[in-house]
Amino acid sequence: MWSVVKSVLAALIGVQSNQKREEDFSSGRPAAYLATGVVVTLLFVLLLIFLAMMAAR
Amino acid sequence: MAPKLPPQPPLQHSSTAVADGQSHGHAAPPKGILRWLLTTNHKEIGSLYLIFSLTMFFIGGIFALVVRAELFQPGLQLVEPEFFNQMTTMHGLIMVFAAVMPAFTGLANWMIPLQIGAPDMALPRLNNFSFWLLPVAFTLLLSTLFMPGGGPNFGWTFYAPLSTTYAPPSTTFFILALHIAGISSILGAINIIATILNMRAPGMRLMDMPLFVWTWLITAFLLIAVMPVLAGVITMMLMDINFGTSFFDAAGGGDPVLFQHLFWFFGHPEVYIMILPAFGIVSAIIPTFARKPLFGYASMVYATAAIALLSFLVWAHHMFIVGLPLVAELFFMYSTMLIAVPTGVKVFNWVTTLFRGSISFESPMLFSLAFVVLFTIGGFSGLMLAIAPADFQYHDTYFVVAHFHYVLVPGAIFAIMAGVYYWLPKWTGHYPNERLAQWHFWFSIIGVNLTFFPMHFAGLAGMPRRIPDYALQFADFNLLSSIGAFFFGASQLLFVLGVILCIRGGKKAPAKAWEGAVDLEWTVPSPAPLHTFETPPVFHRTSH
Amino acid sequence: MNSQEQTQVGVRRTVIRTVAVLVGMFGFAFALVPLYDVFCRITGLNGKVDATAQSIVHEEVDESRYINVQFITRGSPGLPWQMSVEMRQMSVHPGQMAEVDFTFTNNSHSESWGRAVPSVSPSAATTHLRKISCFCFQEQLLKGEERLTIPLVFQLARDLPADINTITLVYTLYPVEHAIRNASLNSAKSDLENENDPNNNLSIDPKNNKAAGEAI
Amino acid sequence: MRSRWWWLIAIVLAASESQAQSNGWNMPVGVTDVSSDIYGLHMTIFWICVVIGVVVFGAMFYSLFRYRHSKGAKAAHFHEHTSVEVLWTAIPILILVGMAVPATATLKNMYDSSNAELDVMITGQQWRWRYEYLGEDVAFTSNMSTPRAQISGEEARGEHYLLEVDEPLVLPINRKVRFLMTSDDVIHSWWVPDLAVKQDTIPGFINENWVKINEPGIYRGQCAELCGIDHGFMPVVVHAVEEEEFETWLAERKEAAEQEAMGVDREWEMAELLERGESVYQAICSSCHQAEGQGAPPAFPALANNEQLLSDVDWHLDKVINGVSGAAMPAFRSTLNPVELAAVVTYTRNAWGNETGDVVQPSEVAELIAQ
Repeated sequence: MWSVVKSVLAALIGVQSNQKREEDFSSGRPAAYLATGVVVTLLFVLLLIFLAMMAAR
Repeated sequence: MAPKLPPQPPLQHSSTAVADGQSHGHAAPPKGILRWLLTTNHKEIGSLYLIFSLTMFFIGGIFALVVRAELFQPGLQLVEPEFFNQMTTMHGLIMVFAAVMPAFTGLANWMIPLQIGAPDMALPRLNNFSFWLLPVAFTLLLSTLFMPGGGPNFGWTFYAPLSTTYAPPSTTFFILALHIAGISSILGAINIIATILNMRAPGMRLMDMPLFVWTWLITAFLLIAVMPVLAGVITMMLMDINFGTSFFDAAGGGDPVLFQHLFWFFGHPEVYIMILPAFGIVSAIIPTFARKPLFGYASMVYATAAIALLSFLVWAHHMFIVGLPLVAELFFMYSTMLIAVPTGVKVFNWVTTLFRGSISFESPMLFSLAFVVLFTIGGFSGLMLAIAPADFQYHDTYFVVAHFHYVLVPGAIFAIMAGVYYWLPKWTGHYPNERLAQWHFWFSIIGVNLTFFPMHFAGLAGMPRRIPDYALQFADFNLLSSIGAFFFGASQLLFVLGVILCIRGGKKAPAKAWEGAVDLEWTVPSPAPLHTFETPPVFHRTSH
Repeated sequence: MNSQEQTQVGVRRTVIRTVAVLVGMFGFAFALVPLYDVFCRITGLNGKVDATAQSIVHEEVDESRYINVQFITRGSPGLPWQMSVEMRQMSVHPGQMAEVDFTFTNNSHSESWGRAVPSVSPSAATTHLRKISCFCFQEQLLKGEERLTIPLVFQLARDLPADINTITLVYTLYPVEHAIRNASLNSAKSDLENENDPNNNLSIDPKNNKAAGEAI
Repeated sequence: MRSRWWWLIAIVLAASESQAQSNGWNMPVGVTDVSSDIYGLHMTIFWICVVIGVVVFGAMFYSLFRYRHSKGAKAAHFHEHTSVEVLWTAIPILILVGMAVPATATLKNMYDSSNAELDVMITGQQWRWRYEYLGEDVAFTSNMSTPRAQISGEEARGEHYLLEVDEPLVLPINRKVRFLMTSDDVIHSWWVPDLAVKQDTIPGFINENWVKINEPGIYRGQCAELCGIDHGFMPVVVHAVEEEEFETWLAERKEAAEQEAMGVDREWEMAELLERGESVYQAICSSCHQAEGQGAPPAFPALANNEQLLSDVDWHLDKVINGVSGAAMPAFRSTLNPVELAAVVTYTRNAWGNETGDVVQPSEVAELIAQ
């Protein structure tokens, strides 16, 4: 699970090693990556909204 | 999917089966014009797209030159403001929807099947249809210029209510034309996705695909996601104009700002639609001429995906001065600034690919290197524009015009030209005349910078965009820009000349036209026969 | 040929999925219109005001704060009406209920439909403004040379952000096109019923309303 | 070759920084605290970009020069290095955070329009600005005053070509002035670079902005949002004066408004009306209906020899006073006063071969408006 999250985070900033990428793409669980990706994106948006609201106070 | 192979570095392919096309019992194609009307061959459709795009590039270019001629000096000399507005609008619409997007679709049609070892696109008849929608759409759009009241005059962003309540009668045809062009893009995108996901050569996994294919796959998803939104917006406009609804009319309880939200929800991903395939092209060319594998292939793919995802979260940075609440301004400022990160990763990767390479400077490489530098300059001004407080000064000035022309002309268009010079040997069997191509490059680079660099200063000094006449202090910048624009426009004739000469003859090119080229397209003969990869090649990932 | 068939199946599946996404996104574009409205109302974005009457909230009047409330009325082309307000500005305490009269005059000889579209600035104040009775909730009919006075009854919530000390309410008069009115049959019907006595429906006695608020 | 562009701007902008006002190359520092904050942000992010540009392009051109194929360079084969990649992701993020902090502070300040001492309502109209000093009974319209002959080149262009108006917005210095902004027709954008105020005016909605000017002077700007034919001819001029001077000016304006209102009651000569009407027509109407009343059909109908117009003076007055809904013709009832309305209608009915001989008196118009 942690490795999935790490990969998705790596994708978010656009840095990934070939070796890790090979592992991901041979894990055979694309759904897990997609779901994590969606969740991380939502969290990311919420984090930004939170930051903006804090800053606006 | 293909069987799993042991993890190995990518990018060394060889192909055992190269079909030699002609002999395989294909019915003789119809002759003459019918052949082109009815063709379902990806290479022919690709050529049609590219020819269409080049034609439209010149038409849109002439509109730009009308604008620049009027702005050559203060005062109204050549055209009336009404016609000036039609020219700026048409220039934008034609360049975005009829020049840049079809050029990329044309390259995709030609190269994606060749790069993934597929015999053709997944849906060849649909492919033909989506191309022929384009001439229909843009003939209709251009014909509005001759209608009573003139053509669209509200800018390519067509903000309501200028484009609804206050629009010329031809606006209904403008909407129709945009609908048709949108359907064409959508069908093209479906076709590309279906091809990439289902027709790769056995053994080629997603992460083995060349970056041009990857960037196009992501672009196609963007198209699928946002073109329907554009269709929705213009449908609402149509209803506001003709059926008395008031989506964007405050008088009936609507909101003009809603138009801008919807438009830019489409518009910002649209901007990336016009640049992601360019990233792909440049990522193919730079390793070829540096004779060294692309640095950070996986990062490139991930960064492209990240940029695509972020493009849905930043639309309101086009609207910093419409009176958004503070929280919204901050949110969109932060998210926009973050786009600089994956974009920066790409630039660093290209530069590191050059580091310790073995670099030669053929014309495709020159255009790609210019792309990296000038696109980055456009990225810098983009970063400046992302700072919301500063945007209150930059917004709707020539600084913005300079910014997006830097990312679109020496960005998207230089990448397209780099791609054309790179793949011409494959298409025609001849190398383009290198001396001519170099002249074209140097003239273009001088023209582009002369045209667009002074615009930064004009904008900072306070010149708003889309004005037909300007105050005297902006005269020098505009003079330079106009000279540059005519110089750039004229030097593009060298490009046409180079392409025509290359089609008619020139130095013969072998299958692998460039020493450092590695992708599958270089395994088929030059020129590529009409039918290739009828038997799928076996894709090998050999180690270095 | 097996692999070719497989490819065909794959292509068909991809096409079906992408078309589904397409249809979804087209629908989403239209769904954004009401969503945007809801979003505006929740956040007060754009100064868009809820177009329905709210009930009064009985809360203690904060006498330590004075909020300056400005009223601005604007006409628009094509509607020969004039709109004026009894006073240009008033000072109220948060929590206090206030009432101000607006007068509509039809300068022409023929009857026409109009509507006053509200906007509030700063937008952060929007969600803290409760309108108990407002002429802006619906379209109005004025006969030729008719004059009509309608009160606006409102209350500022006590939790109005501390940095807001001036609130501007702007009303812009717009003509109501008959084409639109006919399209929305229902609202047209109810308007017609009120035609004879718009006062009856529009100027709710604040006291009654207050009572209703308390009942809730 | 190309990297030298960077040195060029760096030098040019360094030179420009030493001067307080815009020298026509760079963003003006301006005359408000906000404008100089924005200028500071602009220059900071600019220099950050220059430094990044020098590093990145420096590395790039070094590689291009050092590893030339023609000089026999042999290509290495490395193609990834995770820690380097993480580093060049982390550093930009830190720089961005560093930029976001001051930008956020400035933005918050710009959004705080509370405690204003004067409220001015700015209304965009195709193609002029209307200013109302709220609560002061002073309101006027500000039109571009550059003659059309200068635009067409028949006359020499003046110093403030296209950036001059008949009635500038007069504001006091050292006082916080709140702007309420809206529009009567399409979206406009009110912009004065020296004040760092740019805000869209949106029909049916109200926007806010504010300014506190530090130095007296004349500050010029333009409409920044495409708003139709004369978008380029919609300048903004702000005349910032000392506070006492402002009070005097305001009192004079109030008096003048009363004077003008009195002019409504007297009987006007036709020649007087024609003269006044011509100037109103050229300032307000000619951009659409053209200088000779020939119009630009179908959007802008001709007024010369327009039968409907000439046969029905009431219809004519109604269109000018109340506008045409859903068309470009605005209602001039509040933009022009009764004298101007009567004059322009009289002029239109007696110019360019229109020879009705009709004279419309300001008092009649005033009655129509008031009724």
